[in-house]
Amino acid sequence: MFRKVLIANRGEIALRILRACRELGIPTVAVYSDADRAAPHVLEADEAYRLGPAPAPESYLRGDLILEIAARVGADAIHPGYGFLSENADFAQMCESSGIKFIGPPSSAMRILGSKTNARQAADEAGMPRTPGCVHGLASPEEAADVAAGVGYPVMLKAAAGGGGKGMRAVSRPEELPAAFASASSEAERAFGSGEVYLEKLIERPRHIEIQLLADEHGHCVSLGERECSVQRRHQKVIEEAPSAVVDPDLRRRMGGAAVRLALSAGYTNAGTIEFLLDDEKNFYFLEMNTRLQVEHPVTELVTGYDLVHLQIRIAQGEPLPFEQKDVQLRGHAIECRIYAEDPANGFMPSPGRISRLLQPGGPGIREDSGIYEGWIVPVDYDPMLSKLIAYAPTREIAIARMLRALDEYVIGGIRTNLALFRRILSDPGFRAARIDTGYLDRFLADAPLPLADSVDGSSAIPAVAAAALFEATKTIANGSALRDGASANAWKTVARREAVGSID
Amino acid sequence: MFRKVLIANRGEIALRILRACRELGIPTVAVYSDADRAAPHVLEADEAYRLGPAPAPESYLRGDLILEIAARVGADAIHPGYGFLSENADFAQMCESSGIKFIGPPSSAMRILGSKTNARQAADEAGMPRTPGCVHGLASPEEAADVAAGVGYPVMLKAAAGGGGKGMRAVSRPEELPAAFASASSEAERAFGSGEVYLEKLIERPRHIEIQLLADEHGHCVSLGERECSVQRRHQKVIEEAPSAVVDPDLRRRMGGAAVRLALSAGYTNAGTIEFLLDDEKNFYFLEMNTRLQVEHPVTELVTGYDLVHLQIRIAQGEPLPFEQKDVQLRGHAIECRIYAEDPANGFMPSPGRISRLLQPGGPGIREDSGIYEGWIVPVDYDPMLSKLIAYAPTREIAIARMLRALDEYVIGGIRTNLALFRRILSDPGFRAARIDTGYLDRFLADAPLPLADSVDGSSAIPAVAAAALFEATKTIANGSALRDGASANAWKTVARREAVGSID
Amino acid sequence: MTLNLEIDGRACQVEVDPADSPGQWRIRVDGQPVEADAHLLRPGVLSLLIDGQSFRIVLDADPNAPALHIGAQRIPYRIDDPRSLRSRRRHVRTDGPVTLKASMPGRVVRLLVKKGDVVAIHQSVLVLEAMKMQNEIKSPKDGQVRDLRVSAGDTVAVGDILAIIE
Amino acid sequence: MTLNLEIDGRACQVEVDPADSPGQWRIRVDGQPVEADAHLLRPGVLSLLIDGQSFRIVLDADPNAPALHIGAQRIPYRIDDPRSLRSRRRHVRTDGPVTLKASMPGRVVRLLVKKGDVVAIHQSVLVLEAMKMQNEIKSPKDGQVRDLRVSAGDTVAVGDILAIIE
Repeated sequence: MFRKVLIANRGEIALRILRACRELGIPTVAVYSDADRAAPHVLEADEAYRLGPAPAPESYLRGDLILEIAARVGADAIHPGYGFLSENADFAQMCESSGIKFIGPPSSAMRILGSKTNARQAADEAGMPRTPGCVHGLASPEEAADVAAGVGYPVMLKAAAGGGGKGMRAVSRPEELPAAFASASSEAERAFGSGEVYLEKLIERPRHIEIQLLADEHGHCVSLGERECSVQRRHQKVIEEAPSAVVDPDLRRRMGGAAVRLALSAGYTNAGTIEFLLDDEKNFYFLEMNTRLQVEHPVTELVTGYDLVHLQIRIAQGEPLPFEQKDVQLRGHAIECRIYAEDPANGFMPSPGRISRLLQPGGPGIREDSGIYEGWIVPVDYDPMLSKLIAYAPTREIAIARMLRALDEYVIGGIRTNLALFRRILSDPGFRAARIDTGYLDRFLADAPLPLADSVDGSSAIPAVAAAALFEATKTIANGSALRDGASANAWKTVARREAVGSID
Repeated sequence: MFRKVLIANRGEIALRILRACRELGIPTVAVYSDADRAAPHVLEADEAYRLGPAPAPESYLRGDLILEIAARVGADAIHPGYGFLSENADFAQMCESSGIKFIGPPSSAMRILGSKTNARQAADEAGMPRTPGCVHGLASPEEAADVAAGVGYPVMLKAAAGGGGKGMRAVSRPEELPAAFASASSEAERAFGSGEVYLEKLIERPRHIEIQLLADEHGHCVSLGERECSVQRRHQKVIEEAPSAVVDPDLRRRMGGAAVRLALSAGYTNAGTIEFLLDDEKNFYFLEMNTRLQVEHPVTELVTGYDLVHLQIRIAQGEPLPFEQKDVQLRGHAIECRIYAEDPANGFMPSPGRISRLLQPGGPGIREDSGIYEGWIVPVDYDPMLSKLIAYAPTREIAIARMLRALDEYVIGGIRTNLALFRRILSDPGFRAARIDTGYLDRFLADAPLPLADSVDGSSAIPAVAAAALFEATKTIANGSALRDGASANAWKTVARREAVGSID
Repeated sequence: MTLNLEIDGRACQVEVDPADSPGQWRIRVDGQPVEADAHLLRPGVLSLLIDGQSFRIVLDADPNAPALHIGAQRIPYRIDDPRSLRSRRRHVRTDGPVTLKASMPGRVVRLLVKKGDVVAIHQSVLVLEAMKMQNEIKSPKDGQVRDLRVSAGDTVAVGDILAIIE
Repeated sequence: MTLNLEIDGRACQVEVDPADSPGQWRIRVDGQPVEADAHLLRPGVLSLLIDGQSFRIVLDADPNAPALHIGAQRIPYRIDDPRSLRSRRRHVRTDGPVTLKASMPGRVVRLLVKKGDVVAIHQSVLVLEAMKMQNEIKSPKDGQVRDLRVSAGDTVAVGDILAIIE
């Protein structure tokens, strides 16, 4: 068993990994930037050490510092979480050469499958269907134009080192290509330190279906079924669910089998996800592989009953998978909402700041993987995801109803969030009928743009007015102005006395 | 579907039922006593109406008032939860005769199975093994002595209308019987309004194993497997789990089958639980039936994947069970801890009062059914249960580790709780090896009485001292005394300024 | 006391006075009486019972833009209490020139309009990268770009003026 | 500033002074230096880093008996700051006569001792029914029952004297 695990990440995923280590009896080491001294992962870890200033390149991307700390404090393994260094093959190799276990695949497999272009070559070798387009980085807008002409418009430009929709541009006409190429490349350069982009044919209205894999270091690889992540805004996943409403056992078996073959062909180990596009004839096309734990892994955990982070750690310790493909059974339905600090009513502008009030949902079938607490100041320096709210129920219909129930209980004060957006999506007949594809949400928002503020529905107009007045009234008791109102002065004095004990009744 | 459901209960179970109704799209009505105006179930309900003063006989036991409210507000169903009116056949009958659906069994079945003595007669007729003893209430201490002599000491006196260990006395010698009879009878009278007690042979070191049943109104009844509730203090369940570590599929099938036969013989419908004692040769003896939802139902929900309250409501609406016995599969292991407002270090004295600070656990595999919030004042008038913390994991070992992890995250300030007790039990080799019986906890507490306060373990001595000093120091900044310290006055002034913005760094 | 309230765009006058029994309030909204049973759970968290209807209402206390959370709704409001300082602060005016300011630190990725352009309400004016996201800053009104104070690549701090629309 | 602290039965002297950089404190416990990086998350919730060890410590602010929550532990402490009022309040004395008071409202079910009886520490003196539970009230010390102020059936309020043990 590992002596001590260093978690090279922050936010909800650092906390989630900490909890897994604690459950396995492994001491934990957190690292933090100056923006995160008071972050939840620092509070919950056994040890915590400063990395550097807030910007990621000076802190969470400083692999050298992280390895130095690991060596100094006697950590014999590093869990990278997702984002930051998690898909950085060079960092994985640095870990290997310094004898610290990188909880993830070997750097060799990351180099093959982590780069989108290399992965497309591997897919061809493994005989896996993929989208038409190039399997190498594009040297110039001109080369891009040639490939595009070959496969036919519309096409999609993507960063070879990419992920999370960064460095990605859809192009519907040749004349748009040069500008799109430039901006995709520069965004990729900024986000991943590599401007390499490639091009593929754009599948019309595809669903995003991905297969979760687990591979041990003894040649066993199993598929844990699929997740559907078609609800995206500008290529960013917003809602994920398992299983997909349109994947039947046969399709699940075929996609899972193809995914396992590709992983084994590259000597892949630990947890990984292979992303596919599914067209309306249910043909699937290899999209890319994420050589790490995914944000949305909890929905798979809920329907399979397995703990993916526990298994990541046990696999990294050299243990064989404790089950086989035939043991994997899906039960019930799980849905995840990514709660962001952003203002949907104002162009989804990020909304950092102090969380002045936090009322969290609970009860049956609700799991929250959260990275916040009341009083926490959401920093401007990182991804604005606050929390993952996950609902599990026997059926998709009840899972949706349960999520709506939890959203009603959830209050985040002081900053703006996308909580209200989920309420709208989960109430949309299209979503409820699972008529979704990767363009669904952008169309939904275009058809019904969010109001700048929720409009008061009839039933809550009077209570809202009354509450506002009461908050104001009881507040003004403090400066006593209300007590000069003459007429009701005595009644107010009574209230003032009650106020002193912190209640207005 | 029901137009509107009135929940005739309070605390966590009222909230849990409210959530189920909301998930099924049914409007809810809460009722409350003067002690509960600000209780969570009042806040979360669609409507809420006052019953009366704090004492239960003047509020939550006022079936007449509750029916009056239901009729007035147009509720066509009442969910009684557990405790209070839930096992009151007269109330169930009042509901039936006033055309309001009682979400539970018919009053006729309650009369047969709700009374412990009648149930023992029914068990005999259904050919179910039970503990030796009488099947009728005892008229006098003398009659008790005769029956005890017949079955042989030690014996157990029990309230016919009882539950939750009230009106229950173990008697090991004849001379103790009269006093025990008197106190059991008087306690039963106070608790249930009936002093009727009966007597049965005391099984040595039995395990408490209970079978969860669901029966629809079309003659179908299924067993959802067992729960083990052997960890009890003075006959009060403290920790429950599913499945039991000692019940194998064959025993599960035999106990389940016997339970189903008894329920069907009495025309039972809706959710119910049949409690058994299991001796060390794995013989099981019928103990009693709880004709209602149990406190510990969540552990069954987690291992079966079904939502018992949803199913209670659907059954009460006349729907057939949506699955059959063969569909019931157990997966993983679930453990529940009952968090009480009591002080284990001080004779488990109840500890009502204001919850000044509440930090709740979360993350993978943790469910909390809670009836509290930060600022809530726990009233003295009712059962001191605050919350149910439930851990679910693939194995019992990981479920225990997960529960310990969650307990570390859990802080309840302002009142005393039994949180620390669970940490001790879950760390006990005896419990971890599932070497438990209904006497386990009382022996455990006798062998290792809890210290009046947690003693500081080495690693946290210095932090504790430093923290106490810092809390004190930063507090005294307010009255400025620290600023007169001369030497470090400037540094303190800086701190004071930082304090103004609510942080000491 | 009497308060002038602007909520969800609608203005109304509210008289609020404590009744005799604890937690009971006599409230008149535009003259219409409302019997409210109010209980403050924690500062800023209120339980309201009105004719048996139950509401848990949470105050989102931003002095410039206070709002209420009711269920899943977030409802901004404005108080025009003659005694309250707040009322002196003006609402965001959309007549006349409007100054577009950076609501967060970030980097200007590119400009989508140039000085003198005519812009429609909610039309994107420029792209600001912050928190790893590219965010389009939109015009709050129909009008003309009178001034652009930033160019692509600039780093801006909270409150920096980006553009002026008239 | 210097504080005299009694924690978990042990008394110690603590010097605590802010260091120059934010959140850094110079602390000496019985003369031994401790470098602590402290951050207050909310009032009463403190994050402490000492030599890289991380502790989340929550203050249970009861003026009579303050305590700290560290992990699953609850640790009472007492401050003897000459400037602090609290130090004037005396600790519960176990020498001499001790008054047994009702810590909650309830009903006396039965008495387990009578006046004059000799009782051992933690021996049950009477049974009080409260919150639907029968609770045994125990003697805080070895001694003799000098007085019993209640009898079976009595209803008692918080603070009512139940018995005096000497």
